[in-house]
Amino acid sequence: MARLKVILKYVAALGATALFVFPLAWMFLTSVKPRVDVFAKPPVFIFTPTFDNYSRVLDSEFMLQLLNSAIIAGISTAFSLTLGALAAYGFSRYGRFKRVDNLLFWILSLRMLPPIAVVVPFYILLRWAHLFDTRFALIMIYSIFNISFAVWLLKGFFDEIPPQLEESAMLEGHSPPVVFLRVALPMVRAGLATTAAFCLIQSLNEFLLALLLTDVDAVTAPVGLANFQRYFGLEWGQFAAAATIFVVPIILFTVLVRHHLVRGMSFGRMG
Amino acid sequence: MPDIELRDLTIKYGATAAVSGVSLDVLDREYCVLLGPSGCGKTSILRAVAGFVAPAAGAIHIGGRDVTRLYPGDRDVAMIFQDYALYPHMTVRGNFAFPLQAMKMGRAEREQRIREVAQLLRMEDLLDRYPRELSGGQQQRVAVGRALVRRCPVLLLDEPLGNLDAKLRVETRASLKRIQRDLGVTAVHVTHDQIEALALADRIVVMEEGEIRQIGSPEQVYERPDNLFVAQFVGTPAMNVLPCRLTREGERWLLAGAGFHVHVGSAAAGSTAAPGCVPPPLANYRDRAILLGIRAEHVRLAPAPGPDYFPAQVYVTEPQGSEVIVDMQVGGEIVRARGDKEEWAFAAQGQTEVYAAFPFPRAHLFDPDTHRRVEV
Amino acid sequence: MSAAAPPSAMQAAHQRYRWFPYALLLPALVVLVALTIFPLVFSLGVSLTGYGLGRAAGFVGLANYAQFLRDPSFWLALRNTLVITVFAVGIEIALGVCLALLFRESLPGFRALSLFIFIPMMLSPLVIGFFWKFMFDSTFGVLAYFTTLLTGRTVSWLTSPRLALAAIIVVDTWQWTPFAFLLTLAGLQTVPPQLYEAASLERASAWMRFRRITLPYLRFPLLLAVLFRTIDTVRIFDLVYIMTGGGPGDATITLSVLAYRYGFQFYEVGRAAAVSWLIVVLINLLVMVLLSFMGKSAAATARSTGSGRAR
Amino acid sequence: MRTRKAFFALALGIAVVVAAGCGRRAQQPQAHLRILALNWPQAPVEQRLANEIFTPRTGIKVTLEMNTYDNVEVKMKQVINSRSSDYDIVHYDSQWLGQFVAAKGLERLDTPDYLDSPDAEISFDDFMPEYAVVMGKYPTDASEVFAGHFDRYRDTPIYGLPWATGCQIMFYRADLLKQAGFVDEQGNAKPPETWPEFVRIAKALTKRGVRYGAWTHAGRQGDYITQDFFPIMWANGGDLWDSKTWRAQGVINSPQNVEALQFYCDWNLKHHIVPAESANWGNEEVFNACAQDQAAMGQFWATFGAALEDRDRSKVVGKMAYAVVPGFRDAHTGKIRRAAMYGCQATAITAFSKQKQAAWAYIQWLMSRETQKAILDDPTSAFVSAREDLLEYTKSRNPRNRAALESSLLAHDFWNNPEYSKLLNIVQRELNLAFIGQKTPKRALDDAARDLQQVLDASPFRPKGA
Repeated sequence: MARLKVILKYVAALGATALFVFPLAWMFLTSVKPRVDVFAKPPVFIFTPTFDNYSRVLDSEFMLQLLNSAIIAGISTAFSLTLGALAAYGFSRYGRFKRVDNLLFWILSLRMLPPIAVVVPFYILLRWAHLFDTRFALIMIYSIFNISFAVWLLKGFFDEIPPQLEESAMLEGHSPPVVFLRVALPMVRAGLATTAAFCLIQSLNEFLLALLLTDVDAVTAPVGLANFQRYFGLEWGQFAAAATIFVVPIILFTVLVRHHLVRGMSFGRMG
Repeated sequence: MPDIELRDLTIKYGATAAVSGVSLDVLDREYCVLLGPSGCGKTSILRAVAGFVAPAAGAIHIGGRDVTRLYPGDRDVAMIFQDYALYPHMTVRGNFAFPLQAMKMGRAEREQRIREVAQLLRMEDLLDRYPRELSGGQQQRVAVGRALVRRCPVLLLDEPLGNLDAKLRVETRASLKRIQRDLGVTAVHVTHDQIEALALADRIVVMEEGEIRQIGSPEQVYERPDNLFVAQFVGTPAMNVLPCRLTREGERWLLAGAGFHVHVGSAAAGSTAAPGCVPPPLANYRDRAILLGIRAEHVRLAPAPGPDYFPAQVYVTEPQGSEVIVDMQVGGEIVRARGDKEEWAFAAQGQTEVYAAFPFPRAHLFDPDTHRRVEV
Repeated sequence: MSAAAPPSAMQAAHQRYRWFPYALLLPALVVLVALTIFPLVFSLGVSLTGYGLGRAAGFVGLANYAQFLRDPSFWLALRNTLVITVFAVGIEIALGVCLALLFRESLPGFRALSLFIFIPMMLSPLVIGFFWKFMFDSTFGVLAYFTTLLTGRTVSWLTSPRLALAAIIVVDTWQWTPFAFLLTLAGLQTVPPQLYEAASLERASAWMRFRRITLPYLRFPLLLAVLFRTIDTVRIFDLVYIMTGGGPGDATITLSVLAYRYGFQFYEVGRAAAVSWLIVVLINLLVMVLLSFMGKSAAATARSTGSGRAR
Repeated sequence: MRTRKAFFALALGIAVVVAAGCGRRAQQPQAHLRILALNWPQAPVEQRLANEIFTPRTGIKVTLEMNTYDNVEVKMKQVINSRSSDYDIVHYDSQWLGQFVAAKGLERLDTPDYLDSPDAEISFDDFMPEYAVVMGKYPTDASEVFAGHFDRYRDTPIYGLPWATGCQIMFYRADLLKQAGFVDEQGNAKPPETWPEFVRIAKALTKRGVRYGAWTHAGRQGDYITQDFFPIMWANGGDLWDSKTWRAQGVINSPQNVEALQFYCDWNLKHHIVPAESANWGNEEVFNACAQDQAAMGQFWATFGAALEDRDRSKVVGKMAYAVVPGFRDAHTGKIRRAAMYGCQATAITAFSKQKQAAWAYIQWLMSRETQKAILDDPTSAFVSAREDLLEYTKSRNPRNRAALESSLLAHDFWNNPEYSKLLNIVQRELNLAFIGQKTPKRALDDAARDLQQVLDASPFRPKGA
């Protein structure tokens, strides 16, 4: 009976995983299919794999766009995490006033802005400031969304730290900044990893703003992916190969921080 | 001189006052215990001394220095927290070193200090462990060590034994006291456990509802409680309190309640007071209601009637090692008595009809309105 | 402890470090204000004008907003947006909880499997949109191929008004169930195991165990999932734009697609800004409702876990 | 104290990052033309030729920034709206012209600086007027132009020159038609001459689960369904509006248009000769349907024929044949009336360019006989030149080009006034709904007429006399 239950659980788990993985597997298969087989009907599962698509993508400007994405997402995440952690700590420790609550809501509401609402003014602003098509511009703009997200997520983590730890450190003669850096911050490592993961994912995948606020130098990977739409249609093989190349680092990062990710999301409330 | 002086201290959280107008002097090298039920304001006082809450009014002086508005780190005070507040991301060594780093102490000296503390607490071999790898008792010792490592003249303890099991608590209690005495620090200890308070304190401050109810040595607090609250809060089981009236019966004064009576100056207790003499404060209560308090260990039991003994129905008996606690009904009230198991074997063996007596010299009398002690 | 939570030690007024809270809050606030003040003022201002490509930018007051409130496609977009949000977020949460309950078992291999499930939310919606559109296509798509094999009929996912909306919900669910899954899995770790032991002694049914023990611990992470998923789903754009372009007809048009249409196809910047602000208002309303729930449940969780985290 | 300094250092660091980022973008080297280009197959060829010939000859660097059709439209509007000088040359589709001219985004070319200069190496008359007038001059009335009245626009301002030339032509699988017995006297496959014939053949070619007899792109996105329906509508004698009076009501929902739409929707709803999913199809899906042997014939852009001959992409190499699109036979005259969908893009100088003379030099080079011929010579370009003096050469390149150039005489186009995108959006929505059977053709066209008329009436661009 117990054995049957375990088997059933495996079946359910494998089934669920298959549902989530199948489209990804299909994407990968597409990336190694000969072009003419991509749309074959019935779908082709057995074929001689080709890595032409990968070599073509590796030689293309997509790699530069990938680099742009990495730089933009990386710096924006680091920057947002720094400011976000400071502010989240501030809101957590000093945020017991109604007015501060409103401030916090205002910060959240920045994340609610549809990109369409701000893209035209940003376009005008960036032109005026000669920042159009720079990585710096995208870094700053993504930081709006990332800071807002980081403040909200990290505040939850800081709220969970037992106050005695900080009190103890203060009593021992450490100033509040040291208490923050050496006691509070190390305690929310899981939170920082989680927040970083989500900020990275979001900044790497943003499309509309990147499309409209760049043209050559700062083009990011999602825009590059969209540019695999050629006259005759999407270059599915290269598109899939590029998407695979694009997502692998994110997956690796997630594998690295997976422990933090699960724990992180529980706001440090683990036993 | 690291004496601590609180003057008219008031602490408010929002509109509610947690502490109102408390004044207290803790003497140099004294072990002072703040005792009271939860919510009585004792922790707030400790936190104010540490600098974690700003008092709404009043002042705090430590060693003659006004520290009321000082940053906690500038007060030269150490503290042991109930949950120990160990830094989970640092080893034991790191936990010890962290306070010293704030003192900008040289590396060699720091190591020296850490070694000393580790020796004192017999935990040299635990220095490289993380707190989560330690048992509860070991964690508590780390907390003590971290508080001592800075050699502050003032040590604050917030329920430091609350998370330990009973056996460990007794052991640790003793070592705390020893360390305090050896190092000559002034200690302020907060607890709701009166046994802990009685065991440790040079002086106990009993608090209730943000105010001090009594300050005194453990003996004073136990034997001469100033008021009904202190009387009932200190001691286990809690003091029996029974309403009665003071009447005069011929030559003798009598405290008579439902189902019991006590002769003032009753010889049953071997009193030296002559019959017919009543101290003046008590005399004021003639023919008035008064509250009689008697600790369980002072209640006498006998298998058969005797002078000043009255009948009681045994309800339940709880053997406690060599002693036994007997719950019985006297009049309409439950009275608990504690005595030697052998001596009271009759009660433990199922006899429900017994005879009890409250020896007058052991009785505490309280005003039913003010709950203040009536001196005998 | 008194009824009012005591303030944190950080907050006790210490003259020496009075600058510290400002040092914490100001950098983020200054950066956010500096970055958003112009775009916000501009887009609010422009939403009150007829500004557009080759059009005079006269002040029109609230006419742009009024125009949308009269426009049936706005109401259709609002309805679709809400339908997608309610169903997608609802299914994501339900599925996420089910998966998390399954994967909490520490059977060998489950950890590795759960990592695979996290992957969809890391992909760009652009990639997902293209791939699912391709898979749904009844002529070439592998998904349609299998549905045909199974049902014997051709299912036109993206060209029937109902199914197209469902298809979008399916894809959004596929991408974001992992998010709810992750949060729930994390939330489950916070449930003290002794509670289950106690419950098994009391012979509580599985459902009762879930309702009485597990759910209270999941309320906070789930509300967080709902909060962020709602914010993002109300703004849903890439998926719809790529998969159906709002079609068939306007059957899958959402508020963001409508805003895009006005902003970049008609290039009527004023009207696009007005729709965008209506989206902001809608999200704000939803979030305020959610936060008021969250405030209550956070307090409830604090009480039930009894860890005194009510700071 | 130390930590306090550290915090200020952090603040300073942030300030420095911000300040550094604000530094101006490095100045472009002199004379570097940037072109906002469509990613048509001819664009890479053009880039190559520019690098090989134009830049060495003039020292002017050229970058074609190739974007998808949708993105070019969005970016163009963005550029013109913000009067950006980022791009010197832009490509535009004929329908956008009105919008861009109204926004004063394009440089007028019939001026002494450009075409009217005595030094001009090219002339507007070098190009076939069937293509050049609608895409280059504004304002024009498409119905007059396609009726051949080019002379009426002799003095109309010129904004662009033909960059890409194309028409929807009839693609058909010669092998399948032959197999099914649709042959002429010589035994060659005989493509349908009329639309009813098209349906008849398609029904014969449709094999459940194997292949559809026809295809169509009836998608809601872009202008797909409109592209495929309008030629049928025009061939049936209808029109989409009256360009003189700005009236759509009573025109687009005329009885013959309702009839035409019913005819078109029946492909999907009654005859099932096209996949139901084609209601969400665009060029890509139609191309794949052809290339994967999933559908046998239909209207399509001539350019796509090039890729069908590429074994890497296509399973029907050598099997596809091309003709002009079918029409309807007039009951009285017995003559077949046909209409073809016009699809041409022009190249223009932006009004905000800071290097207009360099841009003009480039356009003259690009439009020259020599360069156009060079592009034609590269088979990957799938190019059809609009130059009159290359007409025979272009036709001789391949049968697609021939069909395209013959179709250009039958071409019709959309509105090109500034309200184009709104008008298109309405028509797309209603046609799409009719195609999937959500609305009857009558109702769809009535609703379209009502909404179109609303837009037209409210338009600030409506001519006074209309």
